[in-house]
Amino acid sequence: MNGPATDGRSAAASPPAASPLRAALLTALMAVIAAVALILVGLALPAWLLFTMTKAGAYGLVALGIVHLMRGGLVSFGQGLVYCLGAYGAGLLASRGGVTDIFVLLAVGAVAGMVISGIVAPLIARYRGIFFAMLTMALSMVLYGVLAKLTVIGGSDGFNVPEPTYLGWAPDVAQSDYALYVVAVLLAVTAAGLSRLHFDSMAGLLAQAVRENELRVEYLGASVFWVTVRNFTIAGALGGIGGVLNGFALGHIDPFFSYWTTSGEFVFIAILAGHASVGAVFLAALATELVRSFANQYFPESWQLFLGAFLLLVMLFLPNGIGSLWSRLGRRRTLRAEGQE
Amino acid sequence: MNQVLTIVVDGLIYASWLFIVALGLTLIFGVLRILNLAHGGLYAVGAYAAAVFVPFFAGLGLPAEFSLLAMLLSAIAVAVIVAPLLERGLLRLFYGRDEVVILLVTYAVFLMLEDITKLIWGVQPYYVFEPRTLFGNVEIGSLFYVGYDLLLIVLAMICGLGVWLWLNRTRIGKIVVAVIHNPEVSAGMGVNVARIYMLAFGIGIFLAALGGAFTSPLIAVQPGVSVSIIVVSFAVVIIGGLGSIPGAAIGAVIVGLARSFAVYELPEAEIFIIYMVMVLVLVFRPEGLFQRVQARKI
Amino acid sequence: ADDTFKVGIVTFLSGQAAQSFGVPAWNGGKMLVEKLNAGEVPAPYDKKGFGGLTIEPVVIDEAGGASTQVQEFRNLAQRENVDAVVGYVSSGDCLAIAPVAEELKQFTILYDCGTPRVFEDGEYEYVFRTAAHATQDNVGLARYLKKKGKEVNTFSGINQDYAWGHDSWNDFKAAMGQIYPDAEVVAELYPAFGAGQYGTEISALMQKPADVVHSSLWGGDLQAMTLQALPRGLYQRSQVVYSAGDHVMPPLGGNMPEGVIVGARGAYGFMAPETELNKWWFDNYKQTYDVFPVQAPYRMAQALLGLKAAVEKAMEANGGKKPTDEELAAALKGLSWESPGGKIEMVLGNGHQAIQPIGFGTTMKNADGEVILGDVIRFDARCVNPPPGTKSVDWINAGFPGAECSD
Amino acid sequence: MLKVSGLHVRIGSVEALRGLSLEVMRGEMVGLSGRNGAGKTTAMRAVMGMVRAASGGISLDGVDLTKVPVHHRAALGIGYMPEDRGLIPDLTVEENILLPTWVTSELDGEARLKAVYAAMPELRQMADRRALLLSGGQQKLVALGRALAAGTRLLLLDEPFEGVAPALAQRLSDVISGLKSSNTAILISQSELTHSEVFLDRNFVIERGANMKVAVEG
Amino acid sequence: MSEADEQAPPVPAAAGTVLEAHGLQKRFGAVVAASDIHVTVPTGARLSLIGANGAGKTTFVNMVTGYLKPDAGRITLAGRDITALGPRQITRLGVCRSFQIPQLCEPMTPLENLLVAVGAGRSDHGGAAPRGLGAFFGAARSGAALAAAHAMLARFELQDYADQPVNELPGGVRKLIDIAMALARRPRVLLLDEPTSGVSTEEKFPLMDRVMAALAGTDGEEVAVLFVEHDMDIVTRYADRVLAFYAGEIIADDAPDEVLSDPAVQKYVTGTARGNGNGTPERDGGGGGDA
Ligand SMILES: Nc1ncnc2c1ncn2[C@@H]1O[C@H](COP(=O)(O)OP(=O)(O)OP(=O)(O)O)[C@@H](O)[C@H]1O
Ligand SMILES: Nc1ncnc2c1ncn2[C@@H]1O[C@H](COP(=O)(O)OP(=O)(O)OP(=O)(O)O)[C@@H](O)[C@H]1O
Ligand SMILES: [Mg+2]
Ligand SMILES: [Mg+2]
Repeated sequence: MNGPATDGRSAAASPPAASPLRAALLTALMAVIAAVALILVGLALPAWLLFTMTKAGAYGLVALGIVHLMRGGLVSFGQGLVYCLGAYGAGLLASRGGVTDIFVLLAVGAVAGMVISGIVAPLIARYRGIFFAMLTMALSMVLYGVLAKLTVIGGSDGFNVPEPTYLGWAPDVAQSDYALYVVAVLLAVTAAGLSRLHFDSMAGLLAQAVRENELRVEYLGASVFWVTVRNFTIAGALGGIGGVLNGFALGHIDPFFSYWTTSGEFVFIAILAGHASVGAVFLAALATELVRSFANQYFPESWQLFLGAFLLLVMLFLPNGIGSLWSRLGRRRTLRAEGQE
Repeated sequence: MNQVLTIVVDGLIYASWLFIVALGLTLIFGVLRILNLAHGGLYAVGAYAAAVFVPFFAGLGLPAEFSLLAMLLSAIAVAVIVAPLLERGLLRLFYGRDEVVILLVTYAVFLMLEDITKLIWGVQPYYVFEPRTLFGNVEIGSLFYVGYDLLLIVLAMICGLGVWLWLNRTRIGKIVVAVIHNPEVSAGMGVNVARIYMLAFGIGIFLAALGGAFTSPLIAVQPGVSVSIIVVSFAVVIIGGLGSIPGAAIGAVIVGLARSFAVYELPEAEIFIIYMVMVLVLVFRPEGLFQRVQARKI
Repeated sequence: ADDTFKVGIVTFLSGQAAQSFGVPAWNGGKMLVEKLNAGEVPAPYDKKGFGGLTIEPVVIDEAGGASTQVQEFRNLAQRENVDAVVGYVSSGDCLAIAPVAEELKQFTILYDCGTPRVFEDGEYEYVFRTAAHATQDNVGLARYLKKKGKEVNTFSGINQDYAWGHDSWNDFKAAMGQIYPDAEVVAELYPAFGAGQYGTEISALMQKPADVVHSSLWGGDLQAMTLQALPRGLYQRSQVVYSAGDHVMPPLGGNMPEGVIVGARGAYGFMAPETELNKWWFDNYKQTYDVFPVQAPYRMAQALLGLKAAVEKAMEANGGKKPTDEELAAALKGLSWESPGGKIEMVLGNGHQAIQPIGFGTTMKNADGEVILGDVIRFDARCVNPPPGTKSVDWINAGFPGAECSD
Repeated sequence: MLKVSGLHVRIGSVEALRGLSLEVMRGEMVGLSGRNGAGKTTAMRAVMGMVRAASGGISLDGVDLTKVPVHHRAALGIGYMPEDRGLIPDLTVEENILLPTWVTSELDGEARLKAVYAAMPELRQMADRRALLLSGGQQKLVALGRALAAGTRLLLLDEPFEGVAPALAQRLSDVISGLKSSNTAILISQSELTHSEVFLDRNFVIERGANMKVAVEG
Repeated sequence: MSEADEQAPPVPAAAGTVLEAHGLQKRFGAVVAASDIHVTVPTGARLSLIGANGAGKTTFVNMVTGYLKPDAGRITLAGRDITALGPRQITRLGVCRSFQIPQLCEPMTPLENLLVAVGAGRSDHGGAAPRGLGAFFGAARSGAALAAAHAMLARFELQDYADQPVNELPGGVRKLIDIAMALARRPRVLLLDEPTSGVSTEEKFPLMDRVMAALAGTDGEEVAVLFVEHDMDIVTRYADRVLAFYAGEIIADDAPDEVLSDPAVQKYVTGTARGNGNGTPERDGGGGGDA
């Protein structure tokens, strides 16, 4: 098997083997461009949209976690669990412990999400399909029930968290929304870039193989169990970060973070986005928020009708999600390029 | 002793309520592989329909006994009107897509139903009193129970047995089984698969609506009644094993008894006892209590 | 525009709270806004609109949780540039909104939510609550029982399993501890919010009968619980008290059991004082919607009237310009005004939290066979609310120091 | 009687059939052979209506089959044995065989069952066993029986010998050639001809979705 | 007909036994799928498993590869007991298999399937799998793994199909990919479950030739191959030993010619003894199937 790399024919049939480093640099470059563009755009955005985009960033991160799971063939209907735990962990540290540095808090959220996922994952990694979805949902509902009972931390009403600081800098009110927005952009872009690289990596390919045929993967000597655990833990970290981000954007954290409808929203965003593109989750999150918000304002008594119809239409006409819009374009382009060869 | 008796009776009444709805859910999943989140919405529509039919029958001057018939008719009406619309008009477009996508489609339907019922019936509550007065009170232990509530247990048993016999002892049931396993080959053998899907979906919807209709005398029919049932009946179906009728029955009884035990002994834990049971069951029986046999793959 | 005053109104238009709170409140608000704009409200509110400015409401559904509500609040404040926000039934939403309103310097009136935590735990400049918090419901209830000479040796509670239910029950237990120190708790039940089925809870309450059964259930839950408990004889075995249950009377009609003690979180409806203003309000509401106003529209009305008073006071001070958020806040702070439910006084929370009189009654049939509230007793605001600077729980547990009751 | 002309079928991005034409006469046994992926299964599925024809015609005694829904084929007397057997594991062997007759009023269950048992007596012995418990080869036998139950005019057998041990293949081949006396037309697809050479009247060879040649067998 | 020696010279017994099954038993309800199966597989053996349908061939393969646990009996790999291990562990020890129905990662391409095969292993097998951060963030289509995947495709002359989704590929090609994936793991024991069933007559021999050639190219002479087969021409051509299964038992175990001339084998398996029996094995408890 250590023969010569490839003969001419196979090289023509598949994209040229880019060096891993070049791919990484390319992705990083795109990420930097996206980040700079978004940060600059942010300066011109009205405050409400800035906030909505920050929220979309947070939701998108959680949904990106679900995309990680989806690529491994699973969907979690209980990402509220990690989202909520991340938010509570960081929120309590901020409101009780006085730690307000956003980066510390985000790290706490990520670790909280990762740890709980790591603990739970071995328990649930052998489940598949609807059972996995429902079991995660049950776990998040247990957390919801427990938090709603803990009156010392606000019970079902939750608690407020202080404004975050940024490496010692405490922005005034006018700047704070923008500062958090920048953090959200940086997180989103970093997460998206790393996810892209991961999806294209051997581990990512293996996860995809797990989705398509677990039996085969086991018969290749790889562990479906560990792939699942790994994906779930990654999703946990992303969920925890999303929880912290949104919790501090809102300034308020409550057990509703762990309610099944919250988790359902994340799944919705992930499905709307599809798993073709890592950037799509953020767009899907933003689109959902905007549709909901405008529907609520113009049709306060029937916004659910609009939101439902919107979701149906997207699922019907973009079966592979919003992300397929541009990845389809991309594929067409490569096909054309190949045709010219 | 007395306490145990009440726990059991209360648990069974609650279980019956859950079972009727969960039965429809598990049937739809079993045949169409759809976990129908809109089920709760249809439960609500069933309750609203009863709120229309029962007074209408009363208005005709029919005796109160006919209100039971009215409730049955309202469930049938919902199934006949809504099931084809939903199954043929919408869900069909998503067949072959991922389970989760269809789950979300039904969630979107659920959202829409919330507003549609509001547009049709407004937000004011409706009541359906007549049926509950029919059977008087029954003394069990030292407590009075309303006869109608006990009737729910009978109704649940009729529904469960009926659907089970239908699937397992009739020819059409066997045809349904064939469609479950292999829709394409069944069609090749002459089975009108679309009709079987609609039939199963229709019966599932009928059961949801029936649950709603027979619950309407116990509640104020108004926005929000759909939410209470969804998650719990999901839990029941998962505990029992998706697609299994005996499973749904046992799941409902377990959940009913656990909840009623919690009310007496652990009121603080009532809110999550159902999820705890679900987690426990799944840890020991990953596919639920009654798992279906899988055709071998290799 | 300079001649309109844009008010964001946030209340439940879908979900469980729509029927009992959100929609009646908005109905009341809609009617009142129309009348105010037309200048048809009796004095001292007869000036058109708010000080001549036409009121332009923007309504938002409160469903979706605090996270959604913060976003919608920002949209109201930053995208719609409303002049004031009046809203929020859910305590969780109030707690989440208050700091955001403060940060955005958006003048905001919380019109309904019950938790005392907003102003006991926080301090705000731009946030006000024009309704009393829920402590008075349960203190008043215990006082009512005493005043009616009820003998209470045992009592039970059935309350929803979330903050509202727990807070209400804890307040009631504490107040009973003061007023009936020897009474014992028999059963404490916490059905889930929206449970729909209460058979088991009712059995539990019946098996260990108590003299008094307390419930802070509301809306569909309370109606279902009532319907299910009625034929099983709970109302014969125990004196049932609904701390905030007046709003289920119109829908339940003849199915509302007699002899239940009912509160409304204020002196509303049957318990409202007989003033010109109340008569006007009650009659107009009834005429428009064919049902008498329950607590939610009353609270919306007192919020809007308070806002009107504040706007007009601020305009008097600034020479008739449309007031800024700061001017509004300064005007409303410590203000008091007449409302259909009696006098509202912003005395707690450093002038940001209202107190108001509260009434209780017992259900009974009137001559026409309709179920109404009789035996009405109203308590002064200072009889059932802590004095400024004291937390409600501490105040109850200390034996209501400084309470001013009329007899 | 079965007439396929210029049939084109696309599956996803693949053009599985490109202009396939063939004809089967009453009572005739016709083979359909070709390499893997040539389009044999697709041709059968197209006749069954399980894949949509992009263009071209399929007719049975003049009835345009492209317009007939899949489930009406049993009533037209078409019996189909899919490549992967497609038995219903939870039903017994007899129920599997009877399935087409339950849903098609044109088929008399008892008479068909009798005919099937007459052709394949060994099916009677396993009548009460659930299909789940049969081995792959036994399942082939049952699938053939089920196709027979509906196929009074035309039988479509997709690779009846695939994965079947030689002894059983022999038996299957005997059963099929025993049908020759009846009026039923039979179309058999196969990637190897070893078992069927003996009884085929004609054999169509297809390659990449189109006809190559028609070989007339002895 | 040439002897199998052409492809793989018989390995002298002294070369040692790589796989051994002792007294394997397996029942499914009333069905006995394996009763007291004994098999010894020498290093480098070319072993064919034949038998009636439902005789227990796949069950045997499933037990050896850990998919099924025998009710009784023991399986050893180079002396080590692997009876209790699962498919993954057994694969890691160098026992790889292909499937009666190809098990591929469906909408992925052959190249991706093989990349997975190459990358799935720990570095002790397969060699080309990237490690550390590279496995997580380095492009999978690069470096040694890509080269190895392409080499494997080339070995089976599958380069033309490299980038087509496998679900759009013809059955024979899918069989090849399935086998290539098993080979990419560099097995010591290779089990092929009906590699040629459903493959057209003219392609059967080329397919087997490629498999054998792929083994011959490496240190593959050492690899023991067991293949389940219904086509006796393939059996006689490629096997140096044949095991005939019937009703869960091995009724013959010898050189191909010997086995194929055994009357029992002719009666139950190859059907060359015509006229008696109907080919469907009568098994114990055949009547009561319902569980
Ligand atoms: N589900 C599918 N998706 C995509 N392509 C398909 C599908 N099914 C078949 N094809 C393609 O259509 C063509 C014809 O396939 P078909 O199954 O009809 O061949 P066949 O002659 O029956 O082959 P075999 O002998 O392997 O059964 C092949 O190129 C195949 O890859
Ligand atoms: N998972 C299972 N559940 C129930 N029965 C099984 C299972 N696996 C195998 N069997 C039964 O065990 C017997 C042997 O099956 P096996 O698949 O090993 O046969 P085989 O020799 O591979 O046959 P074929 O040549 O048809 O593939 C058959 O009767 C089969 O029905
Ligand atoms: Mg084929
Ligand atoms: Mg086999």
